[in-house]
Amino acid sequence: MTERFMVTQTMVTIASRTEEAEGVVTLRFDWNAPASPGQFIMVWIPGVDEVPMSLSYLGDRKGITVKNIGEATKALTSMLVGDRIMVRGPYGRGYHVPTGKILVVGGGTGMASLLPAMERISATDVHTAIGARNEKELLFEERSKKTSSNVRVSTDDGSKGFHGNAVQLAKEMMSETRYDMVLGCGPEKMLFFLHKLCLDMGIPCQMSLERYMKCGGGLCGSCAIDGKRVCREGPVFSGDELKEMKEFGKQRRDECGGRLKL
Amino acid sequence: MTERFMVTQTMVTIASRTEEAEGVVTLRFDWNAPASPGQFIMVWIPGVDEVPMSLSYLGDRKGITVKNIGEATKALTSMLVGDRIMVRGPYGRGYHVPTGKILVVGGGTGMASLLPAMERISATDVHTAIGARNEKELLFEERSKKTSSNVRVSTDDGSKGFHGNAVQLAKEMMSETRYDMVLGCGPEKMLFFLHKLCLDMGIPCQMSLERYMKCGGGLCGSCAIDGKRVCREGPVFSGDELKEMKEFGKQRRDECGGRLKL
Amino acid sequence: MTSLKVVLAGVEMENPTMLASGIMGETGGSLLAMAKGGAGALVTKSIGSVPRQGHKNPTLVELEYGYMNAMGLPNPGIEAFGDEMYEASKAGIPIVGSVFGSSAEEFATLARRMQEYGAEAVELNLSCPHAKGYGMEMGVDPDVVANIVEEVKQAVVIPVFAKLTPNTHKLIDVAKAAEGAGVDAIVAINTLKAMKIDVDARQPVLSNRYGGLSGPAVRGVGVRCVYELFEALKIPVIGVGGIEDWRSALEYMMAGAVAVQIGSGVGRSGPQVFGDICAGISDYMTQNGIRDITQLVGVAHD
Amino acid sequence: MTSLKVVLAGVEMENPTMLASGIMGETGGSLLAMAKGGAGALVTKSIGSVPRQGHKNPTLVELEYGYMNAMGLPNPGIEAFGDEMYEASKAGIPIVGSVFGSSAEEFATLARRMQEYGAEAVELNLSCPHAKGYGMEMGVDPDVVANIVEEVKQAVVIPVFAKLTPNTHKLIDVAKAAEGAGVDAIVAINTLKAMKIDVDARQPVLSNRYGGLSGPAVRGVGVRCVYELFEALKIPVIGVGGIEDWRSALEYMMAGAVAVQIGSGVGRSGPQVFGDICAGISDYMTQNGIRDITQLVGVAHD
Ligand SMILES: Cc1cc2nc3c(=O)[nH]c(=O)nc-3n(C[C@H](O)[C@H](O)[C@H](O)COP(=O)(O)OP(=O)(O)OC[C@H]3O[C@@H](n4cnc5c(N)ncnc54)[C@H](O)[C@@H]3O)c2cc1C
Ligand SMILES: Cc1cc2nc3c(=O)[nH]c(=O)nc-3n(C[C@H](O)[C@H](O)[C@H](O)COP(=O)(O)OP(=O)(O)OC[C@H]3O[C@@H](n4cnc5c(N)ncnc54)[C@H](O)[C@@H]3O)c2cc1C
Ligand SMILES: Cc1cc2nc3c(=O)[nH]c(=O)nc-3n(C[C@H](O)[C@H](O)[C@H](O)COP(=O)(O)O)c2cc1C
Ligand SMILES: Cc1cc2nc3c(=O)[nH]c(=O)nc-3n(C[C@H](O)[C@H](O)[C@H](O)COP(=O)(O)O)c2cc1C
Ligand code: FES
Ligand code: FES
Repeated sequence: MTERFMVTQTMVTIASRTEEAEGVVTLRFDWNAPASPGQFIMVWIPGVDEVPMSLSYLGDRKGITVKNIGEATKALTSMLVGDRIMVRGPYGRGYHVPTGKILVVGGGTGMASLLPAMERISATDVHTAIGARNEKELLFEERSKKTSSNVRVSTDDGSKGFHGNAVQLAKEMMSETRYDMVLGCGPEKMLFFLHKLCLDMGIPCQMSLERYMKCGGGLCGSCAIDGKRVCREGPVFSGDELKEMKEFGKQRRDECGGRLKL
Repeated sequence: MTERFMVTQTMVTIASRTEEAEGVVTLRFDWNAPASPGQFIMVWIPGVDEVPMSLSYLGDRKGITVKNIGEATKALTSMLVGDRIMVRGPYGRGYHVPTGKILVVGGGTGMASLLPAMERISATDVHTAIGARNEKELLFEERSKKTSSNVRVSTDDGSKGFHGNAVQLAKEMMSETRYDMVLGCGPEKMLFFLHKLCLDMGIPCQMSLERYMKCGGGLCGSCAIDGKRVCREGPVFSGDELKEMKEFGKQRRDECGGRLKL
Repeated sequence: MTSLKVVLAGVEMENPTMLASGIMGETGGSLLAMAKGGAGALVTKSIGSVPRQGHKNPTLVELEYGYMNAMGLPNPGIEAFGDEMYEASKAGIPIVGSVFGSSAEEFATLARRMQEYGAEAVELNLSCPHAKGYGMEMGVDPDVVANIVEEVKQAVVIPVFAKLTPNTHKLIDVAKAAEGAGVDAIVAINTLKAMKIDVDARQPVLSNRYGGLSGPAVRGVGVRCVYELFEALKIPVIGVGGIEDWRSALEYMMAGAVAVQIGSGVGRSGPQVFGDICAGISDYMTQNGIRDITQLVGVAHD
Repeated sequence: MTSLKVVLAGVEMENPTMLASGIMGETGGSLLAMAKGGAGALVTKSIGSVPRQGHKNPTLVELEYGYMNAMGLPNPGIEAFGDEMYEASKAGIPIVGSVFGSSAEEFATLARRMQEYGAEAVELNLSCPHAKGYGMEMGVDPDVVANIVEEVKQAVVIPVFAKLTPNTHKLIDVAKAAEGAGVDAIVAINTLKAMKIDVDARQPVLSNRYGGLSGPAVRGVGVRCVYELFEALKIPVIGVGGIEDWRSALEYMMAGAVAVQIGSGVGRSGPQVFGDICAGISDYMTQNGIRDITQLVGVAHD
């Protein structure tokens, strides 16, 4: 009858805390829920808020990588080993882990959702383009190198690597190598141009989107993009699916369900 | 958490009807619920009543063997092929199917619950004593012969076989053969004396009891005997368990829970 | 050939399954997706006069046998909702505009706007158990409900449905008051007022503390309410609460529902739940020699 | 060392788990078996003035997430019940006599008999949803409830508990009326009025048509009621509804229950459910450095 397992809030204890970059912290915790790359969880900090977070580590010791941008993420990035959070999930449809020559493009905390996918890809050649505003905000360069034969970095201010954005870097890499698939996660404007690029070059792609999420469980519709639930049919969509979306790259919704220009 | 599967009313269609003896009819129907020998089901005849019935056939084409003694059993014994009944279950703890030399003692419709146990016993020697008031009410003699090397019959009026009751017959058989286990099902007075006999002879036994059942599902307590639920901890109890029961053979309960002398 | 067509207070539907209010009903795109899933009609999220964020997260608890939610009636407001109605209308099936307000006048104004937007009926949410000053707080008082219904009936020409709460022993009194005031159909049930406490966090999970229970857990309560309403009323009843397969849909229809709404079932089984239910009902009808689904409405009454 | 002891309106219990009324509470032997399972106290089946068969079968529907029952208050009558009380008293733990009646006088007479039989408290069933003329029909009216409580309080010296129905929006009004009339504790909740229709039989399954929903399905409603009662009352609250493990027991206690009752859990998990719950609570307390269970009562309130 039901299409998936029931998920309920579970308490987990922070087992490790790593500062990945300025304002970005990875929290690891033991939790043996089955999960696949690209899935996310709802993280409840009692008394504060509950927010969606991609799983940046799978396996029994899972992890999330949080960028401090507001109240909930501030609380999370301030957590110490031994602190407790409540999680539910994992939710959503993640990456269809591809084979062949792969280009992974991550902007901001986007790498958090991409790394588990990279680490599941076996016997293929993976290249990676990581975008950041500046060197200090650069994320997961070292971890990427473990699964990627070619890791390149772009910064908006040129403080490290390629001077420009991740899509420009990806374009350069795509002109050098013929990839079978591009995986992307990051700000939607970046994904929008990356998707365009992949369409132009005729390369299949998958992108992970973000929308305001209330229930996280496929019920309320607050995360809808063109009638698709980002929390259920997404967060990862194929290039073909994205092509059909009028709202992709153009519009999101506020907490009331009102339309916002991107 | 829960100690068993949830069971809910299911509609089944009568696939065959056999008159076994005067006023006793076997109804077979296709129903693939897992069941073990000695378990019973609750049979609902919409608009009439819901009553407990032992399964006289296991496997995918199950069966019940009903003796017409009142409203519900009259409706059941009048059913024809194609008619529908609602069943739920199977419920209860049946026979612990034994090995060795076994004596099976059935009185009245008691054989209905015993036959599936006999048919599960492999590579052992089974003897059977069937008691009936008279020849016309004699049940399952032929079917017993398929699994039993020695089938004997008693009738109260001497119209067939041993003249006397099933316990007297059993006593005779037990004096001839040393059994490892006695299985019994029938009127409680018969079981009471059979149990006594087994105790006296030092032979382990199992007996299937009947009590007024409302819920059938281990909840209401209407079927309680000395605090044990006949529908859950029973209907089959071991000789040792029966020994501890003050009410066995002495007292049952009416629909109100009031005490009745047996 | 079996026919699943029903006419609900004048609203013609290809089949008796409707999307329940509050589930995937906030955007035009979502409503279209539900139509694609096979729904016979769509009820929008309950819309108020102004934009509303609803309660803070957590707003949902998932249970084995349903959900507990305290969304708090988030909605973009009636003004902005016109765009969504316009998009949803492309589905080509009836759209029912659900509205909530704190006075009869507010309900009437909202209903008129929904009519302007092309809604084929309006549903009055008199039953939300977790938004202060709205819903259930008014929906347990027969006089208040009668007054709201009267005002709304004067304001619109489309049929008016009243959605009632089961969290009262006065369900029948309230429904009769609504019927007396001219309402065209009763929708039952909304969620049961409930709470989940997490024993590790030692506090209620929902930020609003109180929420509404839905899904299979409440099915028996909903069926009972529909059965009682069918006996007490002359107007049609729409059943909702824990429907997620053809059996549970038929259970409601046999209790007396002319149509059924599905909310939690969309979350548990996906948008194709509507089509699946219709296929199952069709099979049942074929096997039982029933041509017209309306023959089954209320058959569980002697 | 952790202590699970609680004192409930003067009744001392080794642990806070109690057998709920109507489950294995009709015979002395059954009550003893529940004591052996580890219960801290036992509530009897609700007993009336005369023997009563209850409704005809079917009286039970099993659900994945609970039960629906319409037993119809079968009981051997107060006269015959003396023998059962005598036997049950051998358990050495408090026995609470549950009674139902159709007038304040009847309740008072029954309560006095229970006191004579050695009950350490009496529980008034003001909440059965499926027996005509009893229970819930009276239990939604604050005046009626206050009147019954007053009469009973005059008739007995043992503590008096009032068991209330959640099938009303007036729960708090009724509870306050009972408190005002001197009741010693409130028990919540009884079952939710519900119905199951079988689509093959095309009729309600329960012979009484209406029944009461219990088990995990109703847990959220029960927790909410206890939470509300804890905020509104000064007297202790006893929680019941869908408890079947230590987590659900603690959920009720954190909501404000001083003790909990278990009904459906006995059917779903067996009589050892009491002992299992106590063991789980003890572990939780040890892990969280809590010595005395009463420290956890009501902690979910800010
Ligand atoms: C599927 C998914 C995966 C995500 N993965 C990560 C991740 O791995 N690492 C990471 O740092 N961030 C991730 N985010 C974003 C993260 O959820 C927001 O940064 C966080 O919710 C901000 O909350 P706040 O209270 O700190 O900020 P606020 O000040 O409350 O809000 C700032 C902005 O954050 C966003 N936001 C707030 N609440 C929500 C919500 N409930 N749902 C979605 N967005 C919200 C909104 O855009 C809002 O304007 C993910 C979001 C989604 C939808
Ligand atoms: C575990 C168990 C297994 C049984 N197996 C069989 C079987 O295989 N074949 C068979 O013919 N009979 C069996 N019975 C007995 C059968 O349930 C009764 O004969 C039947 O309920 C009588 O119903 P009635 O309406 O025809 O008679 P009624 O006139 O209603 O009652 C006659 C007598 O039947 C008994 N009875 C009635 N209702 C119930 C009930 N709900 N629970 C228990 N006893 C009841 C009572 O002793 C009553 O006095 C079994 C009973 C139990 C408890
Ligand atoms: C997440 C969620 C949001 C809801 N929002 C509304 C709403 O805005 N208006 C309304 O009338 N009912 C609302 N409801 C109630 C449903 O429409 C429905 O009455 C209830 O959930 C029972 O049906 P179900 O079991 O099919 O979900 C909501 C229910 C859920 C689960
Ligand atoms: C079979 C059954 C019989 C019941 N009989 C009574 C009763 O006689 N008196 C009473 O006050 N409550 C009765 N109840 C209600 C329970 O005591 C309890 O309030 C309710 O079932 C919720 O708890 P649970 O989910 O643990 O079962 C009965 C419940 C069931 C399931
Ligand atoms: S957040 Fe995706 S449907 Fe609710
Ligand atoms: S019939 Fe055995 S407990 Fe109800």
